[in-house]
Amino acid sequence: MSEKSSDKSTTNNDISTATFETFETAWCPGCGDHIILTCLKRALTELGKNPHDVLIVAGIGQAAKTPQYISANAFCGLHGRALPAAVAAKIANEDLTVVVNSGDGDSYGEGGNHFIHNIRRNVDIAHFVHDNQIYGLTKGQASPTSQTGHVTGVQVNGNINIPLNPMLLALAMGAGFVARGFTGDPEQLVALMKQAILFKGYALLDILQPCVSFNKINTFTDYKSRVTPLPDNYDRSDLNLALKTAQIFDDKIPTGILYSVEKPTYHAQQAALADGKSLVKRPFKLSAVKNVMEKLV
Amino acid sequence: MSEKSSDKSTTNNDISTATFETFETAWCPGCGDHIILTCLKRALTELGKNPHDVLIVAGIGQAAKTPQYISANAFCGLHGRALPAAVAAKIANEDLTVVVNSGDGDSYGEGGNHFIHNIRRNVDIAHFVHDNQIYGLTKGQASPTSQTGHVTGVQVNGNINIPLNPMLLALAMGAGFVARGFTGDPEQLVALMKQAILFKGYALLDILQPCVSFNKINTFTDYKSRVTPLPDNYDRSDLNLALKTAQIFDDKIPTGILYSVEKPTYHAQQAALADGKSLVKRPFKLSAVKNVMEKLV
Amino acid sequence: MALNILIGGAAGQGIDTTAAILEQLLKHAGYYVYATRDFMSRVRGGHNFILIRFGPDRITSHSDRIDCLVALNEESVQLHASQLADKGFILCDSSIPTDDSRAIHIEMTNTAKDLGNPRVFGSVAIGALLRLLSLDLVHIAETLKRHVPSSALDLNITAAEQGYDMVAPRLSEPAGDYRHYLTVSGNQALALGALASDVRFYAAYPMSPSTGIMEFLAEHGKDCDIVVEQAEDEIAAINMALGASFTGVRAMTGTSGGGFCLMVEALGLSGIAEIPLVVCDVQRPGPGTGLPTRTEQSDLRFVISAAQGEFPRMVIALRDQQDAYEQTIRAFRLAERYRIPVIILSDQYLADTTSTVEPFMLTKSAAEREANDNQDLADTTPKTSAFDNGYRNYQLTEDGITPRVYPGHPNYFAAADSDEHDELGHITESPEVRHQMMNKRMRKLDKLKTELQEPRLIGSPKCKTLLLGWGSLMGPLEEAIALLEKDHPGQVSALVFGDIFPLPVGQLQALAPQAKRLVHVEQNATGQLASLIRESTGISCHSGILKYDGRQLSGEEIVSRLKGEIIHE
Amino acid sequence: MALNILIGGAAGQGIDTTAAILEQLLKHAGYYVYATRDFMSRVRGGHNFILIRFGPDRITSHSDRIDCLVALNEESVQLHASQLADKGFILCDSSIPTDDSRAIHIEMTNTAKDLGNPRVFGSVAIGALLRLLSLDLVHIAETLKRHVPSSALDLNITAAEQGYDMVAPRLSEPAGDYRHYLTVSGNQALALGALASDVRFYAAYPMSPSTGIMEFLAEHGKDCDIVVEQAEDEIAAINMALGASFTGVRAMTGTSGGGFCLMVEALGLSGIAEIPLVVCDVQRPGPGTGLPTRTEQSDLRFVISAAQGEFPRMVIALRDQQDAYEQTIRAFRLAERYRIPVIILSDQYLADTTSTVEPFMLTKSAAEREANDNQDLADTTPKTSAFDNGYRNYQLTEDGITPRVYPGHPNYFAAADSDEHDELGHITESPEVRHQMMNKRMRKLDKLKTELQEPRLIGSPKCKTLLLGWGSLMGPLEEAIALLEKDHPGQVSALVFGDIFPLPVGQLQALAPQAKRLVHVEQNATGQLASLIRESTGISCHSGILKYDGRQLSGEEIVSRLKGEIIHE
Ligand SMILES: Cc1ncc(C[n+]2csc(CCOP(=O)(O)OP(=O)(O)O)c2C)c(N)n1
Ligand SMILES: Cc1ncc(C[n+]2csc(CCOP(=O)(O)OP(=O)(O)O)c2C)c(N)n1
Ligand code: SF4
Ligand code: SF4
Ligand SMILES: [Mg+2]
Ligand SMILES: [Mg+2]
Repeated sequence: MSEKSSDKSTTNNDISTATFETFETAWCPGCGDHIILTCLKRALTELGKNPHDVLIVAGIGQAAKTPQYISANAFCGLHGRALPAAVAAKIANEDLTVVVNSGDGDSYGEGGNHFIHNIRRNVDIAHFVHDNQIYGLTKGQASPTSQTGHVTGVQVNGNINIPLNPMLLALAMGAGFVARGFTGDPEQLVALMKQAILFKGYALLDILQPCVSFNKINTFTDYKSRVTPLPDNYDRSDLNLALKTAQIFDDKIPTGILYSVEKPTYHAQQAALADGKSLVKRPFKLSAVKNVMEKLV
Repeated sequence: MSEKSSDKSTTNNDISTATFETFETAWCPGCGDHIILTCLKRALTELGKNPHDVLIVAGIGQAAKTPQYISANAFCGLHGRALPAAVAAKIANEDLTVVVNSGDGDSYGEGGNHFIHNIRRNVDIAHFVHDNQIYGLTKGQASPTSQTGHVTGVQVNGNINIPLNPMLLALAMGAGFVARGFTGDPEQLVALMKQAILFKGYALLDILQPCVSFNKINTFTDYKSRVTPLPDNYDRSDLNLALKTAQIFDDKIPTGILYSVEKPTYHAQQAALADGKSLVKRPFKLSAVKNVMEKLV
Repeated sequence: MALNILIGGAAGQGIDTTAAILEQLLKHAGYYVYATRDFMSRVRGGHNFILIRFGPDRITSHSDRIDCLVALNEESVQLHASQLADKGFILCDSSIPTDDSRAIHIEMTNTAKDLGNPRVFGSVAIGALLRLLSLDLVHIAETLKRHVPSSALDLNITAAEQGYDMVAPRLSEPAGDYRHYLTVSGNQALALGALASDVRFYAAYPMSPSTGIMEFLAEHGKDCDIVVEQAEDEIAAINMALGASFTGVRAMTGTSGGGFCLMVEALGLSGIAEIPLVVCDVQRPGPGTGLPTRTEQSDLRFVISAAQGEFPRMVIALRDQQDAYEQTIRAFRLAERYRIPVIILSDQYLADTTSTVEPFMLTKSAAEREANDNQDLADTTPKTSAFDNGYRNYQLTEDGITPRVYPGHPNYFAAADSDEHDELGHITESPEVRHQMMNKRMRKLDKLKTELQEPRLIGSPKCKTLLLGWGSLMGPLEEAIALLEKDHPGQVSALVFGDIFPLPVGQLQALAPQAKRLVHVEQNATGQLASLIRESTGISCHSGILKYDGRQLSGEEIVSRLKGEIIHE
Repeated sequence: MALNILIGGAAGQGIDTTAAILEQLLKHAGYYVYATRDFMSRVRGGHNFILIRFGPDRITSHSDRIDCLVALNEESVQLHASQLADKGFILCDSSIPTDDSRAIHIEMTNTAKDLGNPRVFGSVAIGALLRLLSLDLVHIAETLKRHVPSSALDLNITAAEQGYDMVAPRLSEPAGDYRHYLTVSGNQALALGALASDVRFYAAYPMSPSTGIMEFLAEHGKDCDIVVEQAEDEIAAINMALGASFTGVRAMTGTSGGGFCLMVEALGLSGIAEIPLVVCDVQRPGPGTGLPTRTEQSDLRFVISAAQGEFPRMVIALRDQQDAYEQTIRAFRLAERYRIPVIILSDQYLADTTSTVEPFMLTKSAAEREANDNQDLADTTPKTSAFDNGYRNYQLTEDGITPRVYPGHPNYFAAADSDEHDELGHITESPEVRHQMMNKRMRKLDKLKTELQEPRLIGSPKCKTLLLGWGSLMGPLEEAIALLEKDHPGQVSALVFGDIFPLPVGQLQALAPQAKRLVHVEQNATGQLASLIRESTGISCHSGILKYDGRQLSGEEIVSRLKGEIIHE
């Protein structure tokens, strides 16, 4: 796939997917994470991004190893804590393209509080959740999105928690861009990634990603039979339609952009960022600090 | 109010609001917390609860001082951490009536992750959020529910975060009971508290509570002019209606029960609790442990 | 004497199951078996191995010298052939290219394929290995039954039999009499201790290498009446444990260092609210995510002083599987007796090492409640109000210990408060009450100190060199002392701490003055035990043997480093 | 000499504003002013007070003996009248019933009512107090302007004038020359230090007594180009600070002990990922929620060993407002130079105490970057791939310090990794690389130790009794030594630590042997400095003066406890 996509490159920046290089991964053969990585490289390439201006941020988990496998700036932080680091990096240097790649456990479980509150901040980053409905790296416990009844080594009698619905949750928190993809449809996935990155504001892309080792229920075949792309005439600006669509997760799973409406971003509203220049590039303002001190006389 | 309600007591348990006693509080005169405390005592009294079987759990904040001011079992834990302690107490002793009283910052800010995930557990507790749209105890910074533009000592240019909508969020997480009250309507509030406590499963009651010291925008008068009780014929079982109603928070603020549909509770589904006897009251099963050990030979 | 098998392969090749079956077969043959695991933090690929030592006598350490290398892939041969002892051999599939003369190539893969299930190749290896070790196939069926799905049982037995016929006996080792002992890992022994203590609630968030505790308890949750709850994060886990404990059940949480970080604030809640709590930290190398599946002893100073402010706590380091069981029971007792948090420090080495252990003592007494923990308090003081009815949750007592009641008591209210409070549990700002409450809480340490357990002395008290260690290094130190006995009889001994905070100093202060050299042996970079000893006693070690690459010191490695770095000095 | 005013009242009565106005008026009159706050954790009611000491010379401690008691309610008279010095007086409203002969009743409330605004009663008191202190009203207008809304300015001036006319002069104190000095609290001085260091990002979650730092920075955010972000919790706050710091801006977070607990894991991330970080812990009494608005020095051992695993860090305790400014600047420098977390330990006493301070040195140099922090690295090694292009984020260097680049660099990639990693930042499981990386990180401490600042010695090096203290007790210790000079000249000195981890031991080891008595003076129950000293040097203190009721020791109290408990021994 990476070979093909480099031909597609529409930029004049001399950037190809190869620019983002391929590293040996530690993922299982057949894992959906491989597809996501490939699609990520394609999306960045097709958008003409210079790898040096791209920052991939992750927490800890299988999905969270993504930054290790791509030639770009990389921040592999703590389990559950990708978002705070990512939004702050973007706040400090808005010239970066900031993408978070992390797992469902990382993003919605340990990191749940950051998930809901960073939607509220609406910092212009893209958040790609590799949603395998399981904790992969720790060998198969239920994640927040695991389906009811899923039996694991901890949920020995089946998961009894109401599964977290990332689409509905993001909409309820006021997210401007809410989408779902599937590793079984890489063309759609690349398109979704590009739109999420281009979206001005926080963009959530939840990606159904089969875990071949620990999720024997939500397999590639299972997803394939349920996944239904949203129709072309779907109205992405209708919140109530989105709230209804988001509730569907049974024999049908809608994929595509459920909702997309831009709202004022963090950068547009934060007074200290008003002049539009990246914080990291501004000179020190000695005189302003002097003024502050003089007020204390 | 506490005098009146004791007359109303419908129980034969010899319990009156006075049973729950009155302590000197450290709250500001005029604070909505006083009303909530009074209503809580009335609700418990009218439900005929024996104070010794009631456990009030809180985090830290002004609202979270509630357990200090009522004769009942009290757990004043850490800021943001009321829910985990409360649900575990209920899991261990289902004979207790467990009520969480805490602030909007405590419940939705520091405690946000517990909020979303405990909805998923559906343990049978009532959660009363004293929502003053501000951090009271720390002297007036924006809380997750603070309105856009609210100027405070930290949000010096006005709050720029999208306000958290507790009703919408709880519905998105699958909560079975989602309601809003207001200290300006104590009769309704008592009724809502009683229904929340009686509801089998996790019940959220968000209470608009004016903070006279630090929230000069969302005052009693402001709320009074906006609050609109839901009509009698409102269909509490319609999730899409609830999702629509929950979006309303402007010149009108709907109060009452936005949604109420029982779902299987934690206790009904947790295999170890299947026999219905409180964990804390069960005898030790030496033979079962012996069996476990013998399997390792 | 003992033989040492190394089974090596990639993650996902099933070496864990193969090893578990072998361990059981060896124990059934009467051997003492000690198996350590060296795993990477990945699910497929990479290189993992398990070392299984067995023999007629007790074994307490792994060893890097191996007798049988069972190589499930080529890499295992390359990496481990050099560790082979003189008479050792390599057992591997015929497809693995190696010109090592010690290699015994057999048709594992093809046999399995011919049998119709490629996954039974491990059983072929097991069968062959048994023959090479001069053992029989008597227990093969009952053992395989416990590890493979019943549909695949017959096939696996056939595979083992075919493997058995492929080779001839090579080594033989006298057996012991351990048939009826347990095979138990540190995590399992700890979980068993919790079960024996009548734990009713365990909340945790998955984290290597502690997850095994949660999984073991969950497996038996329904039968033993424990709720095992997977929390949304570690903060929830510990606050849940406190909420449950507050109601009167015994409750516990477990994690590794990174998760423990998130529990720190609630540790203080346990301290000030005086809610009994048992927390287990199964250490792995830090800082940060570090090396998730490897071992280290570097959280000691952290857990001793974790949380703002000051409150009494106890830290017990587990030294082996036996200790894991007994000290967990003791942890529950002491947490309840003193109404304090007790931290159990384990580590990946102990957690994942399975050992042959005499069946644990299991009596009702471990589940019995402490004296201060009762619902039948005498109504001694007059009732002044519904709240102040004579019972005081934080009554100032001479030893600092206040009897507890639980919610639901017909006469009294239970109260817990994280703010400073008076005897009733009400918030106070009084300097006098604050002072008294601090003193009351800290006073508990005075009594606790009287029941500390002194470290275990291995070897003679009249040694020249005294090694100081703690926790899971006990086994390797024991082997080291035994090895040193040969060349240097009576010269080197070891003192190994289990109770580590507060530090019991009696034995140390008695032995230290006459030893010429004090050498601390630790799995960390800064010598945390040594600094704690200096802080507590003023005694300084002369040198240290430190290892912090994620791998445990073996008895042999301790000896060679002692000779290389210390004794020649 | 100095005079001491106590303004007491309930929360919500505006004593904070009244005090702020008075402090400024006194400084404008040339006095040195030192004001400490004693507040309850509530918004209305209860009892709060502020002590304002002023005089012609430097003042470094509060004192409990007062000269003027300004009582805004009856309770203040009851609680504080006994502290009055001989010639002292009580200024209160005529409605307050007291038969204390020292009471000066004036019509505060009624005057304010008559003026049409009951809230100006504080200005009546201010006016009266100025007269009682033999001062004039010259600066009243400009001062009030800074504290009251412009619409109420005239009314307040009139109120002050009327108050002024109600009384006659009673006390008088010579003035100094401090007119052009700053009035600054510990929190403000720290925040100013951060501004001078070119901090660009501050994330925090509100928590007493640290919130003032965030509020001060937020106030000036737009002008000084700092983003101040209120995080959803402390975990977010510190991870945000790390994310921002990673991009190359200077970043900081601040909290108190309870919030610090939640930051512990990310402290380790700073350590292993080598991302510079400044964290401030403004201590308050624990454990748990403890006493939220009061003071203590009980987080020392905690912050020194917080987080799993081992990594280099530095802890600096702030001793006064001057220190708060300078050491914050130094913290940013050292964090960047060594790519480590630097923890600033403050406490409520220092944070909330305002003092007269010489205007701080403010130059461009504090904002300049460290040498290792540059974007123009020579491309020394050959580029082997896009990722390995000669620059290595974690290159093994002799002193352990690796130059940093930021994301956006045209040739290199910036990488941060919480797993153990190789020089490029890629995950590794190699024992050798792990060992090297641990050594590289820990090696930074060797160089760091060479630039530690020795503790400040107050008094003669040839003393009999050497007091050992740290942090905000410096001021009270300074006053204590001055007081002791009178009766015991040259006998008692104090050594006060600012740099506290790693502990600079040179001065201590030089002075300790000749002192007869070593007495540690600390605001905690367990003697944390004493234990750290013993751990680091083997030196034991003979006794200690400890206070842990949430109130700071004054110079006078240190003297009396020294005489009572120690010297008579
Ligand atoms: C504080 C903390 N708690 C727990 C862990 C252990 N841990 C690592 S990854 C992980 C879950 C991974 O699940 P997910 O985020 O869904 O990623 P996946 O592996 O499925 O891609 C956990 C629990 C940790 N590293 N840190
Ligand atoms: C870990 C931690 N962080 C911060 C605080 C400080 N704190 C105490 S209460 C509070 C906010 C209270 O706001 P809310 O929950 O809305 O309650 P209110 O006072 O408004 O009733 C904060 C931030 C704390 N006690 N613990
Ligand atoms: S365990 Fe699952 S998620 Fe992890 S690499 Fe393997 S297949 Fe992918
Ligand atoms: S500060 Fe606000 S919330 Fe707190 S007691 Fe006063 S009015 Fe109530
Ligand atoms: Mg996952
Ligand atoms: Mg609030």
